[in-house]
Amino acid sequence: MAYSEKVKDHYTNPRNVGEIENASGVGTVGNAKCGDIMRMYLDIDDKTHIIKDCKFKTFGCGAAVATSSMATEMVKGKTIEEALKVTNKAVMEALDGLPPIKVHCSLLAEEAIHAALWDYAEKHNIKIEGLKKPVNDIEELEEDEF
Amino acid sequence: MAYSEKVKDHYTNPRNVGEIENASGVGTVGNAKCGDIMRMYLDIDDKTHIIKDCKFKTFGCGAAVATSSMATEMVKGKTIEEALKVTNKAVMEALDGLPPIKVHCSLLAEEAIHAALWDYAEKHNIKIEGLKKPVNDIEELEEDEF
Amino acid sequence: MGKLIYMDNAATTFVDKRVLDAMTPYLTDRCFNPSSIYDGAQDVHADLDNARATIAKTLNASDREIYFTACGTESDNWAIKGVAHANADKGKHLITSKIEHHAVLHSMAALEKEGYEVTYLDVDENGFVSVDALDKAIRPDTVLVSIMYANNEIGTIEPIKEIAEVCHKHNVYFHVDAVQAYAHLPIDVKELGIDMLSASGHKFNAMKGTGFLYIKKGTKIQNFMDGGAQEFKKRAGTENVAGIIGMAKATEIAHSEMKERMEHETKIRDYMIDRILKEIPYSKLNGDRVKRLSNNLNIGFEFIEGESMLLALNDLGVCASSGSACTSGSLDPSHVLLAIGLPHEKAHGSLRLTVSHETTMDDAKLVCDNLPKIVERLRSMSPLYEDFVKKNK
Amino acid sequence: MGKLIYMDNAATTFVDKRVLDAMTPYLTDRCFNPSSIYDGAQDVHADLDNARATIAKTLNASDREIYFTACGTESDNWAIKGVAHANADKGKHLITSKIEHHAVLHSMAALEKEGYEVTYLDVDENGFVSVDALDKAIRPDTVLVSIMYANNEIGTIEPIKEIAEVCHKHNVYFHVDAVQAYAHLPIDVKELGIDMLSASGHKFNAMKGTGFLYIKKGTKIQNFMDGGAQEFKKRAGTENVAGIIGMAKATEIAHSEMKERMEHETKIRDYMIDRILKEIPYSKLNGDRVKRLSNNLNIGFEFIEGESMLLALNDLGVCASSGSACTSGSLDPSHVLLAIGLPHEKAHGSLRLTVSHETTMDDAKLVCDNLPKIVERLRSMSPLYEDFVKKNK
Ligand SMILES: Cc1ncc(COP(=O)(O)O)c(C=O)c1O
Ligand SMILES: Cc1ncc(COP(=O)(O)O)c(C=O)c1O
Repeated sequence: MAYSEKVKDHYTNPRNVGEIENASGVGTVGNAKCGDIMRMYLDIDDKTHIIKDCKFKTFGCGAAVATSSMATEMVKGKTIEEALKVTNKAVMEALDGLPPIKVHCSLLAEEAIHAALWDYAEKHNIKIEGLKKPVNDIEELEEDEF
Repeated sequence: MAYSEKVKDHYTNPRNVGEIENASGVGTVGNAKCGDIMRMYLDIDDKTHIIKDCKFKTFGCGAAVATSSMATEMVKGKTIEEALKVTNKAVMEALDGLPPIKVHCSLLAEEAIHAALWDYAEKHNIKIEGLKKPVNDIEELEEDEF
Repeated sequence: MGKLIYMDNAATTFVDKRVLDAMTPYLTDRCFNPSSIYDGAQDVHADLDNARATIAKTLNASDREIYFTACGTESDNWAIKGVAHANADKGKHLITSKIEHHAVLHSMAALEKEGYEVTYLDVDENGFVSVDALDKAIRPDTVLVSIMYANNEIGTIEPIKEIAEVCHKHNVYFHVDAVQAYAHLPIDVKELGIDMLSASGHKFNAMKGTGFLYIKKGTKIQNFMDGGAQEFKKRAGTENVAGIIGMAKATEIAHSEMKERMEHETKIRDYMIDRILKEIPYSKLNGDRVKRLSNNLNIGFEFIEGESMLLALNDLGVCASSGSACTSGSLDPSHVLLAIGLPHEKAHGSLRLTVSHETTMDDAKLVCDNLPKIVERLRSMSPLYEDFVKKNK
Repeated sequence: MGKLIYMDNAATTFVDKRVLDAMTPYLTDRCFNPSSIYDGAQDVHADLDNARATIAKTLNASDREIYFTACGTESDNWAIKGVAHANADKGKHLITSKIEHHAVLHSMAALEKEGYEVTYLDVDENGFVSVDALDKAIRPDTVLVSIMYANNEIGTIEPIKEIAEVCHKHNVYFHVDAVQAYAHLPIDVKELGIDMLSASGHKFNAMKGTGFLYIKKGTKIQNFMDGGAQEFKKRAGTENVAGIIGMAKATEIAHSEMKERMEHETKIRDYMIDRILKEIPYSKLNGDRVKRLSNNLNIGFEFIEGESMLLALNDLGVCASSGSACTSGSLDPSHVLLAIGLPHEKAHGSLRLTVSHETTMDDAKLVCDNLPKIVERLRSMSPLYEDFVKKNK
């Protein structure tokens, strides 16, 4: 893979790996078939809606790890509204780009954040403006036809 | 071409090149289409039927020149009957072999001797035992269909 | 970074110094076209013939049965498409296995588009083709069976002789993709009953861009590359002379050192398999434990993904692969690992280490010493492992 | 034997020292498979991309339009069969000329066996294809026209731009076999309107076993070699990395020195043509005097046969050819010389000398000094000359 130095840095030394106990929101996206599964944990201040902490676990390639890592960095300290603006494009740019076949990893990172926010919203019975129900949750692990 | 040293020697220094004025028999075989034309001149003692001299002219590849040269060497000094036994195989063996696609040159050399002998027989109105009318005379120079 | 530890010899091998030395004259003052007529060119032509004879001898074939190609892929394409096209009057059915290299599978797929039918045989959990299943799959209109000698991912060695017997019983041509096996283990095409065999130079320390196809005399096969009169008018194109000379040298060396190489590789392979399976939980060997290439280890580590392992190994200077090198550029998990029954997440989590006669025990130790840490770190990052641990608490 | 005088550069060229130097790392410590993932392999992958870009630039093409192959023959086979197969729904008629290389002619013949129809255009006495005749030959079911840039035997340069215009007027693909022209004269595929272009590395001082096919974006073409994901999934097989890097270096050098090379070769060529035609009676230049490759002389000598000339030149250390090197192994006279209207005996009596930027004026002089004696000696042995002299007495 022709990974940028930033990507290499992030998969070699990923930031914010781990779990958050009693997280405000947790989201898991991706599936084993395409080879990438991401889980995001958010610790959100219920009053200010500021994301105080963000951690992740990822099963996947270098790009999956790096985009997870970068995405957590980018949403940490932001409000929910601001975090929604952390698009896959923004993550990719922050990583100095991704190889074409790895672009989907950045989409997954965006989805994972959204899934965690959706979980938060559901738990707190609130509606987050502009957030759609995440579709990309873990699919059944089933085998392909050859 | 993977020519033997003997072949190389004979095309580099061909023996018996030339014409015989008022030859006892002359034979020309081959055609320009396949790229080889051989002409043999024989000087035959009418009484003993010994081939006193033999010369050739050849338009053709290295193998054509070498087989002509070798064939003249081999029939010189022989009687007609003995000369008829100088087959293409004998010529090839004397040259330590020929590449497969050049075997036809040795056939041509045999044919050329036969054609010259036929010419001699016709001129003298005699029949040479075992000699058939040569068929391989110069064909019309005509172009192939592409 | 320290020393490079190259454990990706199934992807490609390094050119042997002696091979490069053998090639060099043909890249400097012997750059003649072997079809030309002057002395230098004729000498090169003779050298090519000798190279052909050297290769023929390693297989117990005759010289005229060896045709130089540009790579294993070309050999596979030629054998499969060439026989299918030349024998279409006899039938349009072909048989192969689900674990063949893409050079075979995609050639078959191309024929399917032309109206041919292809049966893809299942393999068992170790990657073996069933000789019985093959026997049953052969139909009156079957013209070709193509089964690999040894698998490039999991190293499993197929029962070639038994397969050949079944093919010949039914009077069907048998092609063997021996790209991973040739020059790594002894092969006698006569004894085994092989009609066609593909090999690739860069898998046995010759340069990339060289290969050959053995075609048994009498085999009805169409030309694949039409043009000049090279290769007995069966494969046109100016010969890669330097590459071919090098390939002959490489196979000569490989065959003369074969026994020692196999012993050495087997020792290293077994040491690594034993240590890894013992020291890393939830790991499993893919492919057969015994009937496998002496240089191949393929191990599945649950809960983690292959590429991230490779990147971690890369940081240690270790060159490895997570599947077939040729399929990188694809996000799908290896078709071979799926065919032996692994679910997707396990197929994604496998590591292929292919050693060579040059791999040292120190190299093997370094990898074995570091792998547990790498796997542990990646598992600590894995949501699948998290789920597993929670479920088993 | 003294110094070798190599005048067979149309058959193959010598590898440039700088090319070999560029290749060497990829035959020693950079023998990685560019599809692998670790740093060394990725670096090699990037080097391949750069090589592709270098080549694309020389043609004014874009990188994704250059596909590496094993030789000119493969490029020709791929272009012709690939387009014919991919566009069979549109039509099954192809057009080429009678003077193409066998790589083109035999690919066409293979398609004829499959049921395609091929029109073989005549050429005039200098070897030119008639643009008008082409215009008339194109039918509604014509899918491809394949005309060479410059002929390998007689050096004639075809009116490529005019041919391209006719093809595009009729919406037919245009393939150009530029094996003899590429890197010897400037080619701009956009300006000329070329859809596909074949080239072969060993014709411009790279190694044998390398080539490429330019395929204009949007061209409907089938894969020729199926397998791995190399070459944007259009041409499978592990890349001949060293060869490709060398080919890029070779074309870079050739293009940077092109003007001087062409001038130098033209000077030598013209000197030789002038002297030979003046000093040897019954000799005639084959091919056009002006629109010809700067390195090509092809001269017919009446009454004598080509091979015997070559053998005599060989004794002087001069490497030459009497037709297409690739057709040696055949006894038929050159189809090119027959197509320009020579009768068989004259077609057999032609000599091709192809010089290079490394040919010196001294080399040229030596050949010109010796050729009259050789021709005279062979004529003195020729029954055709004897007949001619007697007839004219
Ligand atoms: C015009 C032309 N086309 C195609 C080829 C075939 O090239 P290669 O021998 O590299 O396959 C040649 C070379 O002989 C040629 O001169
Ligand atoms: C089993 C097998 N077949 C075919 C090939 C294709 O060989 P090449 O890359 O030389 O075309 C390979 C190599 O990747 C292989 O491992």
